Amino acid sequence: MNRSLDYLFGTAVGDRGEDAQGVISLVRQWAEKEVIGNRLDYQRNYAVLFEEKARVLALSMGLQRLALPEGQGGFGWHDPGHVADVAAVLSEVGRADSSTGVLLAMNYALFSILTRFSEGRAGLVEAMTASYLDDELKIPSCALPGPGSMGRETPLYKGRSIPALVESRDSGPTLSGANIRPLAAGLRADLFLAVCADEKGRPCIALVPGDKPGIERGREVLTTGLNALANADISFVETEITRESLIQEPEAVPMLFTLLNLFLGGVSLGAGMNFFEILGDWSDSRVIRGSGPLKENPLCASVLADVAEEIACSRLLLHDLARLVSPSGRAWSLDTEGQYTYAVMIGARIQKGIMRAINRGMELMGSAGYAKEWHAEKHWRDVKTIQSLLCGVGAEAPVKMDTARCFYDCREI
Amino acid sequence: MNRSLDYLFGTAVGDRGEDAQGVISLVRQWAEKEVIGNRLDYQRNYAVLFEEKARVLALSMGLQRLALPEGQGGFGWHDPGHVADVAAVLSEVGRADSSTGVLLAMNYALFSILTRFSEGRAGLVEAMTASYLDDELKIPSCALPGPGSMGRETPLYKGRSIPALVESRDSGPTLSGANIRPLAAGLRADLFLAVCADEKGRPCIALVPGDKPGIERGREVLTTGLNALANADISFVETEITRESLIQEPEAVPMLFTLLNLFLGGVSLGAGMNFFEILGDWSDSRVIRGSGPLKENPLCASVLADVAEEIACSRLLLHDLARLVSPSGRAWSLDTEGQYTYAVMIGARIQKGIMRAINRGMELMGSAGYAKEWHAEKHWRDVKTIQSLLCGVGAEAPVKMDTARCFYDCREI
Amino acid sequence: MDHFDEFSRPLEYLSPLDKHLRTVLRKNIEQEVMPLRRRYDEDWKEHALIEPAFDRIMGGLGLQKALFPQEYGGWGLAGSDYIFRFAYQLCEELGRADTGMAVALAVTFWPLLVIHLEPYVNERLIAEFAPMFCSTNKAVFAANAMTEPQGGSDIENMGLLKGRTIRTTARLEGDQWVINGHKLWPTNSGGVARLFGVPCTTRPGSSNIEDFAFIYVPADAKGVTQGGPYEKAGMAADKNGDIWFDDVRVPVWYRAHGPGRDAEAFYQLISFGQVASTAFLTGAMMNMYERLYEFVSTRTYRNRPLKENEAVAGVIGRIAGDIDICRILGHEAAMMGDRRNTPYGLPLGSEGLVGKIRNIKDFVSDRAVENLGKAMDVLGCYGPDRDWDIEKHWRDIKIIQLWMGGKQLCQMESARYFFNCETL
Amino acid sequence: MDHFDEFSRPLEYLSPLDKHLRTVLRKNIEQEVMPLRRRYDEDWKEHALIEPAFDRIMGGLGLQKALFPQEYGGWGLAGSDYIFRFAYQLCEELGRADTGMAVALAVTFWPLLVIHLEPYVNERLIAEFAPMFCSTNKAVFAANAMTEPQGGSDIENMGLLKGRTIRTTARLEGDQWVINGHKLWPTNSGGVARLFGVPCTTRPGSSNIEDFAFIYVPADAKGVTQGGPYEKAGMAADKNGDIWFDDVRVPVWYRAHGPGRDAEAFYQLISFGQVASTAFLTGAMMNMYERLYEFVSTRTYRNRPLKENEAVAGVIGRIAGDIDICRILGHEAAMMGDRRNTPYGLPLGSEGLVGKIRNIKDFVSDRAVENLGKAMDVLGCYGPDRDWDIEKHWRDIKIIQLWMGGKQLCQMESARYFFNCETL
Repeated sequence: MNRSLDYLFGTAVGDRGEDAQGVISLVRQWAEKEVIGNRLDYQRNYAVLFEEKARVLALSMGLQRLALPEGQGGFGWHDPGHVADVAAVLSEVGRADSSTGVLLAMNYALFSILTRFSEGRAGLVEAMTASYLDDELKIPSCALPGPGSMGRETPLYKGRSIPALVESRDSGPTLSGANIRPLAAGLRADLFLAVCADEKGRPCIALVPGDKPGIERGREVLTTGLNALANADISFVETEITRESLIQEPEAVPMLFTLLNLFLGGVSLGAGMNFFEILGDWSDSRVIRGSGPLKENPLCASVLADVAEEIACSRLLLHDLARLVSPSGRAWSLDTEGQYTYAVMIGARIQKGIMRAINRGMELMGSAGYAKEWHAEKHWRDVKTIQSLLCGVGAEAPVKMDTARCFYDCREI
Repeated sequence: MNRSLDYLFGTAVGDRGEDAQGVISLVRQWAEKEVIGNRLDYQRNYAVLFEEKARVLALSMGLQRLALPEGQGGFGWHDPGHVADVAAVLSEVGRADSSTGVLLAMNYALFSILTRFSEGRAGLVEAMTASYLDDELKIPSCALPGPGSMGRETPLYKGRSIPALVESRDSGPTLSGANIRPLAAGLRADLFLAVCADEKGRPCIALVPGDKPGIERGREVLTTGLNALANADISFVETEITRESLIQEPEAVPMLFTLLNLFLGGVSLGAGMNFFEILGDWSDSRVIRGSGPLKENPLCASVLADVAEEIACSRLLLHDLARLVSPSGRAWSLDTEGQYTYAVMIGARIQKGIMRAINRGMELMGSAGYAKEWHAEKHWRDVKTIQSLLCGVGAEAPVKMDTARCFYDCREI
Repeated sequence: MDHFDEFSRPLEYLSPLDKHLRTVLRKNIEQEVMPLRRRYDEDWKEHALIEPAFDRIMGGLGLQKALFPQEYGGWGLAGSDYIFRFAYQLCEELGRADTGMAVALAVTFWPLLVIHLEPYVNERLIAEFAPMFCSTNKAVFAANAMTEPQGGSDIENMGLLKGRTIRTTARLEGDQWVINGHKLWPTNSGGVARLFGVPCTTRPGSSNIEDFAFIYVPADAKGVTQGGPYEKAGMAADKNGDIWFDDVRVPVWYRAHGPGRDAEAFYQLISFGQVASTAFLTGAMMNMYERLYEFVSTRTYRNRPLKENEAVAGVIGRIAGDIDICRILGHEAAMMGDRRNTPYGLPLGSEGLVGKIRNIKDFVSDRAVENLGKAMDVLGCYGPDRDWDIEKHWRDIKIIQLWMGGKQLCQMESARYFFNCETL
Repeated sequence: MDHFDEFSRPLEYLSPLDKHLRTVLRKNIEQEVMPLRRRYDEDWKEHALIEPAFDRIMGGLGLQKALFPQEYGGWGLAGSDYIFRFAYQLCEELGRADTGMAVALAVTFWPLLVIHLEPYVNERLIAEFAPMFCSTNKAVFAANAMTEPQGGSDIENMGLLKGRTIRTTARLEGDQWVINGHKLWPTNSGGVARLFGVPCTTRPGSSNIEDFAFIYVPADAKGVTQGGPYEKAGMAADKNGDIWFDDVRVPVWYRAHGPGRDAEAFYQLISFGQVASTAFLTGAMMNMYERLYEFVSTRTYRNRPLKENEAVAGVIGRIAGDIDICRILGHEAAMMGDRRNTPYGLPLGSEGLVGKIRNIKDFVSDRAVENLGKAMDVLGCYGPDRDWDIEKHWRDIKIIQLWMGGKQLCQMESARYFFNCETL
C-alpha cells in the first residue's frame, strides 16, 4: 500500500504521550517480527508458539506489567487516564494474535479495577502485583453475568443472570456456583474475576485464585476461535475467599463491562486492521478476468471500501469511547451508568463493524479467505468469538435494553 | 425525558469556546420558540412561516453573518478552526427545520471557500460580504458534479459528471451548461456555486450571481423534502463571470464536498435529534396492550435503542470528522484528499445512520409517524432528500470508489 | 429482461383469470392513473382527480363486485379456490400505479370477506349489501373500522389479547345493536366509505372471544360522524380520518355471525390484508424498477451508462433481485391462503398461517422501504424529484410497513409461531 | 411449530420421492453423521470417521447411482422431470447434518450431469462410467476440476469470458486427448475423487466457445498428480487440493459432446450447483433452528426463557422467518430448473434462469452468513462452543457464499439479466 496504516487510520499522535508511543512501537515490532512475519509457523504450531510469543511480549518485553501500579514495578497504566493508550496497545497485539490480546485485556481490566478499588485492599494489591511481576505468564479469566437456566432463578445484573453467589460466613466470603462459563481461559486460569451476587442480590466481583480449594474445572471446551485460551466450565463449591478479594463497590461491575468492551474492542480492531492489510496484499496480486488486478474492478473496489469504512469508523468510535471514559480526554461528563451504556453500545457496534469488514473482505478473497494458509480466517473466527462472548446472551438484546434504559428511561425491561 | 439531550448526546463542552456556546444557545432558543413550539402553525403555513422564521434567525439574530469575515462585520466563522462549531450550530437549526439548515450550510460553505481562496479576490470577498450584510435573506445554491447523460461526454470529478464548462474568453470566463440540477433552492437563488470544468477538464468553482444575463431557470421541481427551498434546473447560456469569481485552485472542489458533507451532516443530525425527542414523547404517552407504556415493551425498547444508538454514533462521528478537518482539533494529519475521503465516507454514513434512526422510530409510531400532525414525517422526508442529494448519483457507489481509491490505491475505478 | 412481468412467479400457481385480468387492468391503469398520479399529492383532500379513476376501475370494470356471488350480480370469486391469488394479482397491478388506490380497493373487500368466506357465509347480509356494490358504475367503498385511539395494533393482536382492549361497545336493545365508540385511521374513512365493518365488544374489558362482535354500520346511519381526512406523508388516494359512533342503531342481523364465530371470521382478514400488502409493495417496486431501468440506462457515471458500472450494477442488481424474491414470496403467501381448503393446507386462522404470512409481509415491507430508499439514492439529485415517481412510492409505501400492527406485531406473531412462545 | 419440517415449502412442487427419501435419509443421517460430526474437524485429513458415513449414505443407500439410467443399475433420475427438486431435498437433508458431506455427494453428480441431462446425453460415456458408481457399496466420488490458480471465478463467468482465461489445455493426438494444466480447490479433490470432469481449452486464449472442451479424466490416469487436502476454517468432510495434469492421455470419446455443445452442457451445471448451494444453506439453517430452539427454551434472561423476552423474540423470530423464506426460495429455484423442459420454463443456459438462480443463491448465502452469526450471538458465551453445533455451521457455510464465483459473480450475473447490461 502506498499510504501507511498510521496515515489511513490515524493514530491520534497529538493526544498521545511519548511513553505510549514507545510502548506501541515496541509492541508493533513484536507483532511484525514474532508473529506476522512467521504466520505459517505460528499457525501450524499454534499452541506452542502462542505460549512462546506471549511470554516474549508479556515477560521479556514487560507487557504483563503494563497496568501494574507504578510504585511497585509496574508501568502504572491502570488509571482511567490511560485507557486510550491501553486500547491502542491491545490493537497492536490484536493485529498479531487475538488470544494474546484477550489475555492481556483481562489482565489490564483486573488491575484497573483492583487499583480503582484499592482502598482497604493494600495487601491484596501488593500481593497480586508481586505475583504478576514474576517471570511467569499469568492467566486471568473473567466470568460475566449471562444466560441463566430454566428452573434456576438467579439474581440479575441488568437482566443477565449472575452465575455465582457469595455468602458472608464467619470464615469469610464463600462462593458457590455451578458450571459457570468464563469468557475464555477457564481451563488454565490462575485467577478468576467472577461476577457474583451477594446475599442482597447485588452484583460484585470476586477475585478467586485458580488454585483455591473448591474450584472444579470441567473438560476443555472446543471453540470457534481464541483457541490458545483453552476454556472450561468452572464450579465454585463453597470456595472461600478473603474479604479483600470481594469487590462490592456498586461501580465495580459496570466498570468491568466498560473496560472489557473498550479493551476487547481494541483487540478486535487490531485483528481487523491486520485483515485490512492481508486483503490489501491479496487484491493487489489477484487478477480478475485475466486482465487487471481485482481492486480495479468497481464492484470489488466497493467491497474494499466497505472494509476500509467499517474499520476506520470502528477506530474512530473506539477512540471516542476511550475519550468518554478517560477524565483527561473526556468529551463530556457522563456518570458510571452513562459510561457503561456508551461502552456496551459502542463496544457491540465495533465488534459488529469489524465482523462485517472481515465477512465482506472474505467475499473477495474467495477460498483464499477460507484456507488457513492466508490467516484471514483466523481473524474471522477470533473476532466472532469475542463478539459472541461480549453479547452475553440473546445477541444484542441486552445491550439494546441497556441503551433504551439510559436514553428513554425505561424501567421494566 | 429525565436526562437532557446535552447529557445523552454530549456537547463536547470542553472543546468549545464561550462564543460558540453562546451562539448555540441562541439558536436553540430560536428553534424552540419560533419553530418547535409552533409546529402545527409552521407546518400548515410552511412557505410563509419558513421565510419569516428564517429571516429572524439569519437577519435579526445575525446567523447570515456567521461565516463572514470578522473585519467586515461578520463573526469570522469561515476558517477551518470553526467547522466543529458551525456543524453544531447547524444541528440546532436542523432540529427546527432542515431547509433553514441547508440554506445556512450553503452560505457557510460559500464563505469558507471564498475566504480560503481570498488571495487575489479581495474585491469579490468584500462585495459578497457587503451583500450578505444587507437586511435581506440570501439564497445561495450549489450545483455539484453528478449524473451525466448518455451521448453527452463531460469532464469528470472522480467519476461524476461536471455539468458546466467554463471557457476563457477575452471578455472573461464564460460559463455554459444546460439543465443543471442544483442541490436545492435553484428557483430563487441569488448566487450559484456551480462546479464547472475549465478547458483542460479541471474542476473548479464558479460563483455566479443569480441575476446574471444568460441564466435560464426551468419550472419548479416538486420534491420529497426541503420543500421551502424551491428548486429548478438552471442553464448557463454563455454566462459571463468575472475572473475573480472563478476558483480554479485544485483544492476548492474537494473542500466544497468536505464542507457540505460536514455541514449537511450537522443539519441531518439535528433533524435526527428532534426526531429522538418526538419519539421519546410518543413512547412515554402511548400504551401497548392496554397496559404499560410502549417503551416498557422489550421489542419496542430495542427499537428505541436502535434510534438512540444511530444518533449517538452519528454525533460522535460528526464530531470526529470536524476534528479531522479542523487544524486545532486535528486527531492526525490528513492531506486534502484524505480529508475529502473521510468527509464523503463519514458524511454518507451519518446520513444513512440518521435515516435508519428515523425509519426505525417510525415503525414504533405507526400511523402517527406518517401523519403530518406529528412532524416526524417531515424530518424523514427532509433527511432523505439531503441523503439523496449528497449521494450525487449511483447511490453510495461514487463514495465507495473514493474510499477504495484512498485506502487501497485503486487507480482506474 | 425485456419486461417487468418477467420477475419470477411460481408459474404453476397462476389463477385462470390471471392473464386476462392483468391485461385489462393494466391498460386501464396506464390510461387513467399513471398520467395523473404525480398530481395526486395535492388532491389528497378533494379527490377531484382521483375519484374518476376509482369510478373507472372499481365501478366501470366492476372490480368492486368481485366477491359477491353471481346471482347477485357479482363475479363469485369469494367462492373460488383462488381468491387470495386473485387479490394478489389485482393489488400488485394497482400497486404498480398507486398503492393508495390499491388499498382503497382491497379494503373494500375486507369487511365483505367476513361474510363471504366459507365456512363463514352470511347469505342474508350478502343479499342485503350486494346492490350497494353491484348495481352501480360508480366506485363504492367499504371500510374496516378497526383501530382505536388508545392502542394502535392491539385489536389485531387477537392471538394474545382476544379483544380485551376494545373500547367500542355494542349493546343489544330489542332487535337493534346500539354502538358507541371512536375509531380512527381506517382506509376509506374520511368520508369515503358507504359501509363500515366495526369490530367491537359486547362486554368491555372481556378476554372472552365470545364477546367480540363484528357489526356492519352504513356510513349514513344516524349517530355516525366522520372527521375530515388526515394530511399524510403520502398515499393521497387513501383517505383516513376519525369516526365516532354515538348511539348508532343497526338491525340485529347486522352482526356478522354471532359470538365466537365473529372473531374467527374476522381473524381471517388479517392474513388477507397481509397478502394484499405484499402485493401493493411488490407492485410499487416493479414500477420503481421500470423507472430505475430508464434512469440507469440513460444517465452516466464516468461517461458510461450507470448500469454498466460494476459498483452501481451491484446496487441495482440487488434491488432487482429483491423484487424477484418478493414476488415469489408474495405469490407463495397468496397460495398459503388459497391452500386453506385443501387437505394439506393450514386453516386461515391457524397460528402457522398467520405467523408465516406475517413474516413474509414483514420481510417484503423491509425490502420495499430499503430498496425504494436506495433507488432514490441511485438517482442522486433527481431522487427527491417527483417526476421520477420513485420518491412517490417511497413515501407511499412506508405506511404499509407500519399498518396492521406494524413491524413489531409481525415479528411477535411469527416468533410466537416459530418458537411456540407463550407470553408474547 | 412442532417440527423443523414445517418450514414452508411450495407444497404443490414436492416430487414423488420426497416423503420416502427424506424419511430414509434422515434416519441414516441421524444415526451415522449427527453423533460424530463434532469430531469431524480433527478428521479433516484422515477422514477416518467421515469415510464410513459416506459409505453408508452414498454406497449403502445407493445415492451415488441416482443419475444413471435404470438399465445400468441406477435410479434414472437424470431423466425425470424432478431432478432439480430431488437434488434440492437431498442436499437440504444432508446439509442439515453436515454441509461438507452434502457438497461431496452433490459434486459427485456434477460432472456426470454433463452427459446425463437431455438434450446432452452421451450414452457411450454413461455406459462406461456406470459400473464405477453403480456396482459397489462403497462411496465413489467424482469431481469437477474447474478453478485454476490465476483467476478464481473466471471459468464460471462463461457469459462474459467464454472460456478465454482457461489455461488447462487439451490437445488431440491420434485418438487421444492430451491434457496439461493445474487446477485447484475442487470439491472431492485432495485424493478423494475417482473421476474428474475437466473444463479445458483446445486453443488457449480463444473466446470462441467452440474451443471449450469438457473432458473426463480418471483419477488414476498416468500424469494426474494430486496434492494433499488444504486445511480450512471448516467443512472438513469436503477435501480440496491441487491437481496437476501432466501430459495426461484419455480416449478421444472422453470429451463430453464436442465443440460448442460441451460449453452448453457444462453451463447447465452452474444453476444446478447454485440450487444445491441454497439447499445446503437451508439445511444448515434448519439445524441451527433446532439447536437454537433448545437454547432459547432452556436458557433465560431476567429469569424467563429467552424466547419469552420480546426483544430476543424479535431477533430469533427474524432468524426463523428468514429460514422460512429461504426454503420457499430454494424450492422455487429448483422448480425453475425443473421447468426447463416445459413450454413455459426457461432453458437452463438462458441468461434469465442463470441470473435468477444466482440471485437466489446470493440472497440465501447472505441470510445464512448473517443468521448463523446472529445465532452464535444469541448463545453468548456458548456461541463459540462446538457442542452447540451452531458455530460449526457458521464456519462451514461461509465457503458456500464464496464458491462458484462468490457473491460478486452472482451480483453481476443477476444485474446483467435484470438490467440488460452489456459490458459487465
